[in-house]
Amino acid sequence: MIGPWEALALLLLVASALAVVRLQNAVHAALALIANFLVVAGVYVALEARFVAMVQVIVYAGAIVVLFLFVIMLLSAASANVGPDLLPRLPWVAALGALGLAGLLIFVALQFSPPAAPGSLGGGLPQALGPLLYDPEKWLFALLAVGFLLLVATVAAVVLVEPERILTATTHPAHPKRVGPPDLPQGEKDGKAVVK
Amino acid sequence: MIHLGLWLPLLAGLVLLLWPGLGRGFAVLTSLASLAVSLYLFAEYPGEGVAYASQTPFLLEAGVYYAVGLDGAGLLLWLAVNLVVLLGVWLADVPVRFLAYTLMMQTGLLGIFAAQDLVFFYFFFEASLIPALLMLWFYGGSERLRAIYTFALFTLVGSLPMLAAVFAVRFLSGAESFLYTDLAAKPLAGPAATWAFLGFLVAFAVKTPLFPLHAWLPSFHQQNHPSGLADALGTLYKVGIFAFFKWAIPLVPEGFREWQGLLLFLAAFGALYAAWLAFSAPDWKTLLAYAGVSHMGLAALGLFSGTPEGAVGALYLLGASMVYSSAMFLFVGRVYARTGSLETRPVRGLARYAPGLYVLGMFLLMAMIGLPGLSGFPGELMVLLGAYRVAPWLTFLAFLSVIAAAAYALTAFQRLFQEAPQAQAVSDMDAREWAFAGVTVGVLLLMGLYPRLFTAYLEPLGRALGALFGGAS
Amino acid sequence: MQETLLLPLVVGLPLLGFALLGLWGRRFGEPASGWVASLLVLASFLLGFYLLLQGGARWTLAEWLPGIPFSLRLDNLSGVMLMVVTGVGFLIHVWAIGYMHADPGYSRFFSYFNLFIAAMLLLVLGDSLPVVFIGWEGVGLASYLLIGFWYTERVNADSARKAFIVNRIGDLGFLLGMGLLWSMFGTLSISELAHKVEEGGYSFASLTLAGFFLLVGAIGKSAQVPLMVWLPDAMAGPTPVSALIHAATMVTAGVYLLVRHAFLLHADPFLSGLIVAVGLLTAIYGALCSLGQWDIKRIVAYTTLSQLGFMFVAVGVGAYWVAIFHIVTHAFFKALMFMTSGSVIHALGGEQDVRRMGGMRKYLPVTHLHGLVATAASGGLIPLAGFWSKDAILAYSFGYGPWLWALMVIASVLAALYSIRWYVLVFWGEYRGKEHPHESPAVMLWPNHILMGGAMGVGFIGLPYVIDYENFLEPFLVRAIGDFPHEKLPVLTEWVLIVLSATVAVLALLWGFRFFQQPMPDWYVRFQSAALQGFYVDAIYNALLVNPAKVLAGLLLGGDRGLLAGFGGLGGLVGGLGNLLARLETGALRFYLAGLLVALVLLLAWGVLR
Amino acid sequence: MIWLVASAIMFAIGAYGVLTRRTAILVFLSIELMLNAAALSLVAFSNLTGGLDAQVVVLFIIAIAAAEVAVGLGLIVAIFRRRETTNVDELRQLRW
Repeated sequence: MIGPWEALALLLLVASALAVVRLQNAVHAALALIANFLVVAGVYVALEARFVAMVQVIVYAGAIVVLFLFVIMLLSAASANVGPDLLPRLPWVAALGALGLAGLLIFVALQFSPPAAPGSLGGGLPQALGPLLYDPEKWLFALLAVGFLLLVATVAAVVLVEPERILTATTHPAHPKRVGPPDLPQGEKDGKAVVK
Repeated sequence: MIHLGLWLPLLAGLVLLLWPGLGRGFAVLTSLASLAVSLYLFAEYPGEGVAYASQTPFLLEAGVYYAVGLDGAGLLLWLAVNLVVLLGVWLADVPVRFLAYTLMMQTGLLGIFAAQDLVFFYFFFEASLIPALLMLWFYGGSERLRAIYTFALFTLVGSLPMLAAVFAVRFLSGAESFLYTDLAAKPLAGPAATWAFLGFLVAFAVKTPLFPLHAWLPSFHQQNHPSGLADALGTLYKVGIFAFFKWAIPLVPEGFREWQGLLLFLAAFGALYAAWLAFSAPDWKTLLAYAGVSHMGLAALGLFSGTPEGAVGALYLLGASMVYSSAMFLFVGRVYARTGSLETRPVRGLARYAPGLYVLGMFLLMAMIGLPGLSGFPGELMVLLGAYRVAPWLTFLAFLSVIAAAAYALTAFQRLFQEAPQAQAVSDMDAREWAFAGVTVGVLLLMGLYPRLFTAYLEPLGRALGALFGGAS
Repeated sequence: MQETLLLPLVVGLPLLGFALLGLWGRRFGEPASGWVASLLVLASFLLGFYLLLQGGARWTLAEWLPGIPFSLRLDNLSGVMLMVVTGVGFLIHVWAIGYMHADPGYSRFFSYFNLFIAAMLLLVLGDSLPVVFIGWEGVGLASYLLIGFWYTERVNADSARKAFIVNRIGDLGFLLGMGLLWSMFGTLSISELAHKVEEGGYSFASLTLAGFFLLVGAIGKSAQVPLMVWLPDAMAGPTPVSALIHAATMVTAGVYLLVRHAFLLHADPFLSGLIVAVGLLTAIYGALCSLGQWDIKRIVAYTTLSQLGFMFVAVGVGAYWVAIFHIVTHAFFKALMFMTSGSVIHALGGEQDVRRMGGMRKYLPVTHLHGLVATAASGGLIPLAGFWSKDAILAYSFGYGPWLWALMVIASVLAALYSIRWYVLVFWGEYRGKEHPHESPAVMLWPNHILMGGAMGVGFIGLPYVIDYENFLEPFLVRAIGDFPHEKLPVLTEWVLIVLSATVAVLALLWGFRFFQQPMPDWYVRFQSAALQGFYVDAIYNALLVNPAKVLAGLLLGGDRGLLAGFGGLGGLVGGLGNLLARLETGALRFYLAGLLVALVLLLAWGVLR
Repeated sequence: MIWLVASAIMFAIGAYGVLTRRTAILVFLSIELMLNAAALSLVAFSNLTGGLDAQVVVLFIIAIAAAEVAVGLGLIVAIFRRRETTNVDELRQLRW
């Protein structure tokens, strides 16, 4: 029941996943993740989820991991294991735990018995997903919420990285111009503490 | 009228907090008014049963009523509380805010004795803690933090089992409501009774205070304001005997019988233990704290004997000790104002300079050690008569404390007043203190020489308790 | 016996004096406050006498405490005591007006004195045990206040405290006795108790125990062995106090209590034996100690102890009226002896050591006369008062057992010796001090004259039956105590005993008179040094009881703090557990995540394998 | 069915990565792997049961992952600026 293509995909999936967690160069690991995502996208196609596959390629492989790469470069954090290792025995625990987890999950998965007559997926095309996604009875509000979430995330990312500029930009011009370290409250700087 | 008497102090306390400018005069006036109210209630009391009863549904669904009323014991203790608060407010040199707390606590204490609904009793029982803690917090000594912890922990740890017991006696017995009459009509039985009583026991033993749960008391008194006002209120807050008598025993008589032997032993042992130990107390407040533990041990012995005489004696001793112990605390507060220290060790020989103070101290001390003719004795005697019928050996053990009492009291008294003066000259009593002394001594003598005035109202209660236990006359 | 409000007034008059002098004593000043106090006692005496002539009186306040009335009863027994207390009390009050002259606490003294009289009257008149107990502890309080009258001296304050505490041991016995009697009979009224005891229907052992408890009380108050240690120290108080409280009245309260409860004791051989033993021991112990003292007041104090022992023996052998008889005669001659000592002390400006006295018969002739009579009466010289009461005790002892009689004769020989020793050391020989002695003022002499008359004549109210003169006292008292019949000794035996005891006393007095004027032989000096210390009883008590008790108190205090720490330990346990758990909070992200993973695996495994 | 197994293996490998990697970025990378494994299982289920809702959820997963990465990387950059490190073993101030 396992065809050759499927076996290949499985092999690729596991190999690339292992590469993600084991490669010492962070850039290589990110690239391995891209590979993994692409394989997954292929699997999606095979599983009649074509729209999802496309989004997977564009957003995940294309956008997200590239963002990762970008940050790795920005922080010059290509080498993976720098700095102290406080928990040297943890890999063993992790390996055992992962093995146990995998075993258990596989055990559960194998017990799953699919219904005899599965419904039609319509190839997972946008035509099939669209009505579900925009149906107010079904997922519409979740969609809107996710949109809002993305917006907030964008703002948050900017604020996190550049808090001072944001403060300066959004302060009403009537206020005196901020100087000095940003984390001091306003009153203290102008008041008695400075006089001393 | 009873509502007025109950809530007036709280109201006055709040007013005083908002307008501290009203000062001591205002506090004294309201205390006088409270005392007048309770005297009126005393005069009008029909002689038996719960008088001035009033009940309004509060949480009808849960069976909670705002129900108040006074029986003989409640009346006696109302008088004691109002008198002591008046004396304290009159005498103690404390900030106005302190007086406000005092008045607020007064309402809590009065509520404890007047509540006829178990939930409201619980409310007042706990609410009184707040002003006590505030006084300790704002006006306590340098190590007050520990004292506060100890006090609050003992009290609160006691309260939670009690809360469980409160619910147990209502819901496990199938009573209609939390009203005393409903609860007493259906005493809790079975194994639940043992545990419910234990719940009450822990809370009330802390407040009796019963050995070994008295351990919070010495540091509480040591750290409180030297004026003694907070100590006096703390003394009034020792409502354990009353609570056992009014609530725990009638509501869970079966549970009480389970624990009776142990309780008798603890009471008797504690009485002797504390009295003995008081002998080496390093300061007057510690001494008085242990003396209080000892007296309450005696009272508890009487009550736990389950005899009418014992119960009457216990309540009488409780009321009397509220007055004399509180007065004693206020008295040593005045001594402190003169000498700046309360240690027992150095010889001060104050009698030569302050003979008035000496005489007052003598009266208080003698009342405290149960000299016949003063207020401590009738209660002790009745306790003895009741307890001896039930547990002669334990009674012997407990009453060894009368010897120890003479030893600790007279020894400390001798150092403070007698022998050659080794301290600077101090002034004798001023007019304010003379008034205090007059009233106090008058009450001590009245309670000692004509106990009938109060025991007449306690007797029916004692008989009812005796009847609960198979009614030996 | 009539109900009358005059009876509480008998108690109330001295009490009024206490209140008046206590509050406004300084306004009265000296000597007015002394006279006020004395006259109030006299009024009390007269009123009591009047009521006694009316055939007694009672007064009851039905419900004083639940089931306990406040009742007073004046019957023949309490009447005799009342006469002694107020009569002798009045004389000593008057005497004190002179003795306390110029003391800064003059009015305070008389206020306490009146308090004592009031409490003592309550003790005597009370018909309900709690009322008696009020008086019982009241006299203890008065005694405490008066022993420590000059409280700025540490010794005095200590002695006062000691007296009170030791008395409290006895009081505990009294209290427990009340508890037991209440649980047996459900009443504490003495007259009702007497009826109920007659009716029977109780456990005899309990009755013995009740009697024992009361005996403990009596032992404490009357300073019998083993609770006698407070009485010699009580001499720290002013001399009138010693005369009134620690000789004539208060210390006899224990005897009175036992006589009052004769109905409990008379049928109980165990208790009787115990009382006899206690009394005999005390009589001999007191006598021996007295022979070794140098302080004039301690000499007399120990003689009191010895005489109280005689009274206990009388109670023990069942001669209740004799015990009261001896109380009466003793009150006279012992008060006289104390006040004579007081006069001497007064004359010498406060000197109390007999080694710096002597020869007083030349300087103080009147006081010497008083002393002579007191000595003779105390030594049992026929026909003075002391002889008749002591002889009666001896006679009854013979009825109890000739061996007891023999021992009592020894005790009375010792009594004669200590009396004459006191007399010789004070009044004979050469004056060994420096002060210039002066005779006392009239206000101190007249009470002594009267007491002297009493010490000589009061014995004739209770002559033995063999003498053909009406015994007034016995039938009078028996009406109140109850008649507990004794076999009367044969006339011949009685006469022989009388002659023997009279002869022995005279011989002892004569021998002592010569012996104590000579220098002391060695054996006597050795004996004296032990007797001076009261045969080390105090030291033994301190080592065995008092000090361990004090140390234990300190240990308990530490233990109590430990108790709190123990409760703190409970809290610490929780805190410790918290600390232990807090160590899991390493802050290391991967550590937490590992926990998460392990937990996830475990949960899954549980879900899968369940 | 085979893809469910694949998903399980990927998830476990991702978990292993999360625990063993010490650089915050790589931890994050491993988390992405786990997310993907979850998405894969959803798609597999969708195929097995023939329901499209699971695919919609995968779309949401992807969207939320994008948001999460934006914030997460922003955090990492901010932390790096202040602390000069992204080693999670050194970042342990959140403790008692």
